[in-house]
Amino acid sequence: MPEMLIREALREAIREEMLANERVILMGEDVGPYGGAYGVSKGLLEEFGPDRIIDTPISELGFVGAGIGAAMAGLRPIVEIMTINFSFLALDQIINSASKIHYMFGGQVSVPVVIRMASGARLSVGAQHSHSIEGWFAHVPGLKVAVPSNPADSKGLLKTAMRDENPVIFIENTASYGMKGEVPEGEYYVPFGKARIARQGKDVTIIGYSGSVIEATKAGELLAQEDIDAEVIDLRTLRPLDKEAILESVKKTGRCVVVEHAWRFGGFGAEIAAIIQEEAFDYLDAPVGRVAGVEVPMPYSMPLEVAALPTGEQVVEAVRALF
Amino acid sequence: MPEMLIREALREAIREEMLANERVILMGEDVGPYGGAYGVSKGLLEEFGPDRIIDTPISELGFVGAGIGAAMAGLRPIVEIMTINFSFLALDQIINSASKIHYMFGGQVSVPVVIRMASGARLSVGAQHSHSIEGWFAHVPGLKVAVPSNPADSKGLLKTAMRDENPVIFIENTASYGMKGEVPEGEYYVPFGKARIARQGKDVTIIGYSGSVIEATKAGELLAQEDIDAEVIDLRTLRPLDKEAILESVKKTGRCVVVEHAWRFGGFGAEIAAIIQEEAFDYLDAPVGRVAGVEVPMPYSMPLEVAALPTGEQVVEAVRALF
Amino acid sequence: MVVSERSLASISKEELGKLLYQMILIRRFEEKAAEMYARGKIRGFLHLYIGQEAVGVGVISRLRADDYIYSHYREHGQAIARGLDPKAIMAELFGKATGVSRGLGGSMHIFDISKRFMGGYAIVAGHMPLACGTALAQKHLGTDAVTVSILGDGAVNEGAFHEALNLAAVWKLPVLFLCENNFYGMGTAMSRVSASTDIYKRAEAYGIRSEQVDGMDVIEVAKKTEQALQLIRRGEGPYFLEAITYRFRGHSMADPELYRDKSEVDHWRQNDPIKTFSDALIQGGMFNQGEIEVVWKKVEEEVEEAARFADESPFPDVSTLTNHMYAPSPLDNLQTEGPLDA
Amino acid sequence: MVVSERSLASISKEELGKLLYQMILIRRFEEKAAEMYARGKIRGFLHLYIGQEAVGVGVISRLRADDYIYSHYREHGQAIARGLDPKAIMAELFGKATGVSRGLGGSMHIFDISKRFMGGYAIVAGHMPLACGTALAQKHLGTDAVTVSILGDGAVNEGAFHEALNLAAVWKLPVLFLCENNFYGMGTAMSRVSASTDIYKRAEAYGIRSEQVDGMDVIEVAKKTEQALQLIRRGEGPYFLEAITYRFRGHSMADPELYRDKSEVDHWRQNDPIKTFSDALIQGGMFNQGEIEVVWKKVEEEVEEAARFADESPFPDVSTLTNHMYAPSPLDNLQTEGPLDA
Ligand SMILES: Cc1ncc(C[n+]2csc(CCOP(=O)(O)OP(=O)(O)O)c2C)c(N)n1
Ligand SMILES: Cc1ncc(C[n+]2csc(CCOP(=O)(O)OP(=O)(O)O)c2C)c(N)n1
Ligand SMILES: [Mg+2]
Ligand SMILES: [Mg+2]
Repeated sequence: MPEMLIREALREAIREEMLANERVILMGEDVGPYGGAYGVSKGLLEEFGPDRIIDTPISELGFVGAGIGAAMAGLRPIVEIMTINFSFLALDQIINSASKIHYMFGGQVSVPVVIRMASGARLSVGAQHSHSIEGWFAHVPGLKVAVPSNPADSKGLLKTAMRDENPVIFIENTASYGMKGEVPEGEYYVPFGKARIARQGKDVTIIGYSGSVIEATKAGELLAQEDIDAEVIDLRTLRPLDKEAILESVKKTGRCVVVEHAWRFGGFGAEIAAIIQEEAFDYLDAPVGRVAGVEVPMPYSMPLEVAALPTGEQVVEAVRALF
Repeated sequence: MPEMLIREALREAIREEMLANERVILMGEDVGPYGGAYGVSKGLLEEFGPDRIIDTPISELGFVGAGIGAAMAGLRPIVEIMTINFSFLALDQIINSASKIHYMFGGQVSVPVVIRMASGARLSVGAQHSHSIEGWFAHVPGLKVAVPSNPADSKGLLKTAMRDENPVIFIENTASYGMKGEVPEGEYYVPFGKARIARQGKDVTIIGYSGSVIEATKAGELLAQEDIDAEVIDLRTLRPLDKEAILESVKKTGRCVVVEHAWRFGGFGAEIAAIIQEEAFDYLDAPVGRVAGVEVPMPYSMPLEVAALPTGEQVVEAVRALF
Repeated sequence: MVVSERSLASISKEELGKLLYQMILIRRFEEKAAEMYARGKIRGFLHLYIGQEAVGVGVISRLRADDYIYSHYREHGQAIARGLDPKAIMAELFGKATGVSRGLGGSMHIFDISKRFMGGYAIVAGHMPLACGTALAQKHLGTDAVTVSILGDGAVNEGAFHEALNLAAVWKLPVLFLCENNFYGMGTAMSRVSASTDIYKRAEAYGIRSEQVDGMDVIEVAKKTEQALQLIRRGEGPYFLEAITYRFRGHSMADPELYRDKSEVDHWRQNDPIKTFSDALIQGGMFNQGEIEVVWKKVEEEVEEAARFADESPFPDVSTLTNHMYAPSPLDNLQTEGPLDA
Repeated sequence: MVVSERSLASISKEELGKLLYQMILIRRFEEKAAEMYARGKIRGFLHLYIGQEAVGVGVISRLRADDYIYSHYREHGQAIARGLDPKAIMAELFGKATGVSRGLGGSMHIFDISKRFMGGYAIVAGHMPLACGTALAQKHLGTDAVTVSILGDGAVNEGAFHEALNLAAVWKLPVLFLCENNFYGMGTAMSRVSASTDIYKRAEAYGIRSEQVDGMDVIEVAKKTEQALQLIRRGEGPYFLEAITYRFRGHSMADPELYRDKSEVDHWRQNDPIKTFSDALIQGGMFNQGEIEVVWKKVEEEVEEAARFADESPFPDVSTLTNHMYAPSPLDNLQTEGPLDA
C-alpha cells in the first residue's frame, strides 16, 4: 500500500469522487490557486477547472448556505470552511438549514453536502483559532459527523461522506495534515458508525477521536510497559456513534477513559461517559474517566498551550486512577 | 410577597438595575415600541427613553458584537436576542469575542454584558424556532450561563447577572413567560452556582433546569403518590454548576435522573451524568438516568411536538427503572 | 396607483382572470386561516399575506415550471400563486399528515418539490444563501432556469443578505431577489433601523441591476418581473426587484400593532390590490361585475373545502415521529472498510 | 505617488521626524520578527505589515489619547504607531509573560488598555461590531472621542462588515472605518470575490461618507484622516477611508505566494512608502541624509533591544494557566438569595 500524508489522502478522495461524478464541486476560501490553507486542494483547480473548484469570498454564512442550496438542487458540493473557528459564523446555516431541511419538509428533498473543516489546537495560533467543537455538531440530529485520525480513514471516510445523502460535517485535525500512513489505493470506503479498534486489549478501554487518538495510542503503548493491556478505540464518527463497539469493549475491560482535546465541561466525552454508565453500569469496576482540554481560551504561549492540552501521560495517570 | 409573571419579574430586574446605574442599556430587536417579542420590556422605552432602550436592526451578529464592544468601553448592556434560535447567527461574537476577550488580552479589560434569549419549544413554532442549546453555552469557559425556572429566580438571577463583570448568557424559557409566582420586592439577588432544592427527598434525585424544572417537579409530585420521596434540584446556573449540591443529594439518595428539553445525545444532561458517576460512583445504586428531547428537528404538528418533549410521566418511569 | 389600462390590453382575458382568481384565493385563504387560528385549529405563528397579494401573484405568474422559489415565513400566498394545493397548505397549517410538509413544517415551512417551491424559512434572510446555491446548481447544470428569493425589508440588514448578494453578483447567478417592502419588520419601521430606505439602491452597490415596482399593481409587478427574468435567463446575472407594498394585518396573529397608526393602515387599505385590479378589469371592459362575483364564489368554495379537508385529515401518527430523520444513503449498510461491492 | 511637498510644509519638522521614525521602526520591527520566526522564537501565524506602514502611521498620528482602536491580526505595526512598547509587543510574539497580553494573546491579539489599543482580532471582520459598540458607549457617555476600526479588503464580503456599517450609519456612531486595501485576502485577489472593487463606494450605500486615499503616502493619509476625524467629532456619524496599499511580504510566514506575479510585487516595492517619504523630506529640505541615517540607527538599537528583552523574558508560569479566566465580580461571594449586604 502506498504511504501518504493526510492532506494527500483527502485530496485523493476528493479527486476520485470528482472523477466519478461530475456533480461534485469543491468550494471554499482559497481552495483554488492557493491550494487550500492546509494544501488539501493543491492541483485540483488545474485538473478540474474553476467551475468545479470554486474560490469563495470570505463569507462563511453565505457560501455554506450556498453549498446547501446547491445540494438541494442536484449538486454534491464539498464545502471547505478553512477552520472550525470560522464555522461559528456558519452555524445558522448548518443547524437551521442543513440539518433540518430533509425532516421539516417531510422528506421531500435531501441535502448531500459535505462540510469540511480543520479543528483543534497545538499550532500556537491562539484563542480564536484553536477550537475543538466537534461535540456541538454531534449534538445535532440531521447531521453526521466524521472525525478521522489517520490517512486511510481520512480517505475512506471522506469518500463515504461524499456518497451520503445527508449533510456530513467532516472534521480534520489541524495539527495532523502532515501525518503519514498507508492508504489503500483506489476505491476505499469506510463505513459510518463503525469504530476502529486501534489496539486490542483487555484491561482498560481508552477512547479517542480525531486528534486525541494520538494521545490514546500513546497511552496504550506506555501502559503496555507497565503491563496494563489497553484497548484503544478510535471512534471514526461521532454521529452515528458506534455504541456497540464501546460497550462491548467496556464490558470486557470494566474500565474506560475518554480522551479529547475539547474543553472537558460539556464536551463530547461526557456523552460517552453517560452512555457507558447507563448501558454497562454493572460491568464498570470504576467510573469512566475523562482527560480533556483545560477550560481556558487557548493561550498562545507555548508552555501554556502544551499545559492546556491532554497528553498520553495524563491518560496513563487517569487509567492508573481506575485501578 | 407580590405575585408576578416571569416577564414582569424580568422587567422589574431590568428596571431596578437601570435606575441604579445609568450605564445600563437594553438593546435588541423590537425592545422599544413593540415592548419585546415576549413583552419583557413593555413600558421601559417610555421610562428610560430611546438612548437606553435601543431598537436594533435585524442583525444579530452585529448588535451582539456591539453590546460586547460597549461593555468593553464602560457601559453595561443587556442584549436581548429575541430567541435562542437566532443566537446561532451571533455565536461567533459570543464565543470568539465575549468569552475570550478578558483572558486572551491578559485580563486588561472585562466584558460585563448580559445576553438574554428565549429558549425552548412547546409553542408549535416549528423546527427553526424551538431550540434548547443552553448546553452549548455552558461548554464555553469565559461565559456564565443562568437558567431560571420561576419568577423569583428570574428576577434574582438577572439582577446578579447585571452586576457580573463577565459575559452572562441568560436563558429564559419561551413557554414560561406567563408563569406566575411570588417575587421578593426590591433588592433581590440570587447567587450564581447555587442550585435550588425545589423539593427535599431521600429516595432519588431529579435534576432539572430552565423549562424542565416543570417536569422534574411534576415527577416529584407523582412519585410522592407512590411513596417514592424524590429530591428535586433546580440548577439555576449551568456555569458555574453547583456540583456540591448535586453530589450531596446523590450521595444521600443513590439514584438520579436528569431532565432536559434539549436533544439527549450530547446534551447538558450528559455532563451531569458524567460528573456524578465520576465523583459519586460508589454511592450510586443505579446508573444516572436521562430524560430528554427526542432527536428530531422539532415537528410543528402538535401531537408530534408533545411526543418529542419530555413529560413528568416519563421522568417517573425513568425513576422507576432505577429501582 | 391605478392599474394601467394600456398594460391590461396586452394580456389575455384568461390570464387576467387567473391573476384575479389567485389574488382572491390568497385573500380568502388567509382570512380563513385567521379564523381557524382563532378557533385553535392552527397554532404557533401565523403570518398573513393580506394586502401583499399582487406581489406574489405578479411575480410568480411569470415563472416557468423549472424555476425555483425560496421564501420566508410569510409564504402561504406565494405557495398558492405557485399552484400548490390549498387543501394541502391548509392541512399543513393544521399540522395534519396530509399537509404539504406532512405536518412537520407548519405555517413557516411550506414546501412542495413538485412545484419547485423550495420552502418557507423562519430565519430572516437565512434562505437567501440557499437560493444562491440553487442558482449555482442551475448554472452548473447548464439550464436557463431561475431561482427566486423572496425577502422582506427587515432582511436587508442581516449579514446573510449582504453575503448572498455578493455571491450572486460575483458568480453572476440566475437569481431574482424579490424584496417585499412593507415598511415594517415586526414592529420596527424600516426607516429606524436601515441606513438607507431605498432598498433597491442597496443592490446597486453590488453591481446588481435593480428596480422599484408598485407592489399593489399586479400587472406592473408582472411586467417588471418579465423584463428581469429575460435578463437573468440571458445569463446577465442577478436582478433585484423591490416591491412597495403593505401588510394590512399585524406581523403575526399575536401583534397588537402599537407601532403604527390606524390612519396609515386605512390609507393603504384604500389601495387594496384586489379592489383596484377588479375595478380596472371592469373599467377596461374585460370583466363585468357578475364575472368577478363568480370568482369570489368559486374561491369561497375552494377555501371552505380546504378547511374541511384540513380539519378531517388525521394528525401524523406519533409512531412516525422519527421518520424522515435521515435520507437513505447507498452506503448505509456498508459493514467494513474497503471497496464497494458490485 | 510622490509625497506632495506642499503638504509637507504645513507640518513641523518634529512631527515629520516622528512619522518617519515610526515607519522605520515598524519596518525593522517586522523584519526582526520575521527573523525570529525563522529561528523558531515566534510561533503560529505571523502577518507582517511591511509595505503598509504609511497607512497605520498616518492615521494613528492624528488620533487623540482618548480615541479607541480595533484592528485585525495584521496589527503589530499599528500597535507601534499607537505608541505601545515594542519590547512588550515583541515579548508577546515570543509568548512571554512580559508581553502586552501576558503571552496569552500572541501576534494576532496585541492589546494595551492604557493606549486604548483594543486588540488585534483573528476573525475577519469580527471586530467591526465591537468597534461600533465602543463608539456607542462613547456617544452615550457624551465624549467626542472616536473609535477606529481597521480592516482589510477581505473583510468587505463578510456579513459582519455589512451589519457594522449599517449600525454605525443608523446610530450615527463616531467610528472611522479604515480599510487597508492591499488587493488580496490571503491568496485571493479582491477582484475575484468582491462584487465591486471600489471598496469606498460600498460605504456610500449606507450613506456613510467615504473616500479613497493613497496609502503609500503617509502625509496624504494623515491629512484625509484629519478631515474625517473633524467630521466625526462634530457628531456627523461614521466615516470610511479606503487606503490603497500593498503588502510586500506573503500573507503570513507560511505563504508561498503562488497567486501573484513577482513583477507585481516589484512594481509596488518601487513605491516603498519609507523610501518615497525619506526622499521627499530630503528634497523638501527638512531632513538630510545623515539625519535619516540616525533614525535608522536608533531604530536598529530599539529593535535589537526589543528582541533581547523578549528573548530574556520568562515564559508565563504554567501555574498561571487559568489566571484571568473570569474577571472578579462584586457578587462572587454571595451565598444565598436576598438583598445585598450593606
Ligand atoms: C434571524 C432572525 N431574527 C429575528 C427574527 C424574528 N422575526 C421574525 S419576522 C421578523 C421581521 C421581519 O420583517 P421583514 O423581513 O420586513 O418581513 P415581513 O414580516 O414584513 O414580511 C423578525 C424580526 C427571525 N425570525 N430571524
Ligand atoms: C472569518 C474568517 N474567515 C477566514 C479567515 C482566514 N483568513 C485569515 S486572514 C484572511 C484574509 C483576509 O484578508 P484581508 O481582510 O484583505 O486582510 P490582509 O490579510 O490582506 O491584511 C483569511 C481568509 C479568518 N481569519 N476569519
Ligand atoms: Mg417587512
Ligand atoms: Mg487584503
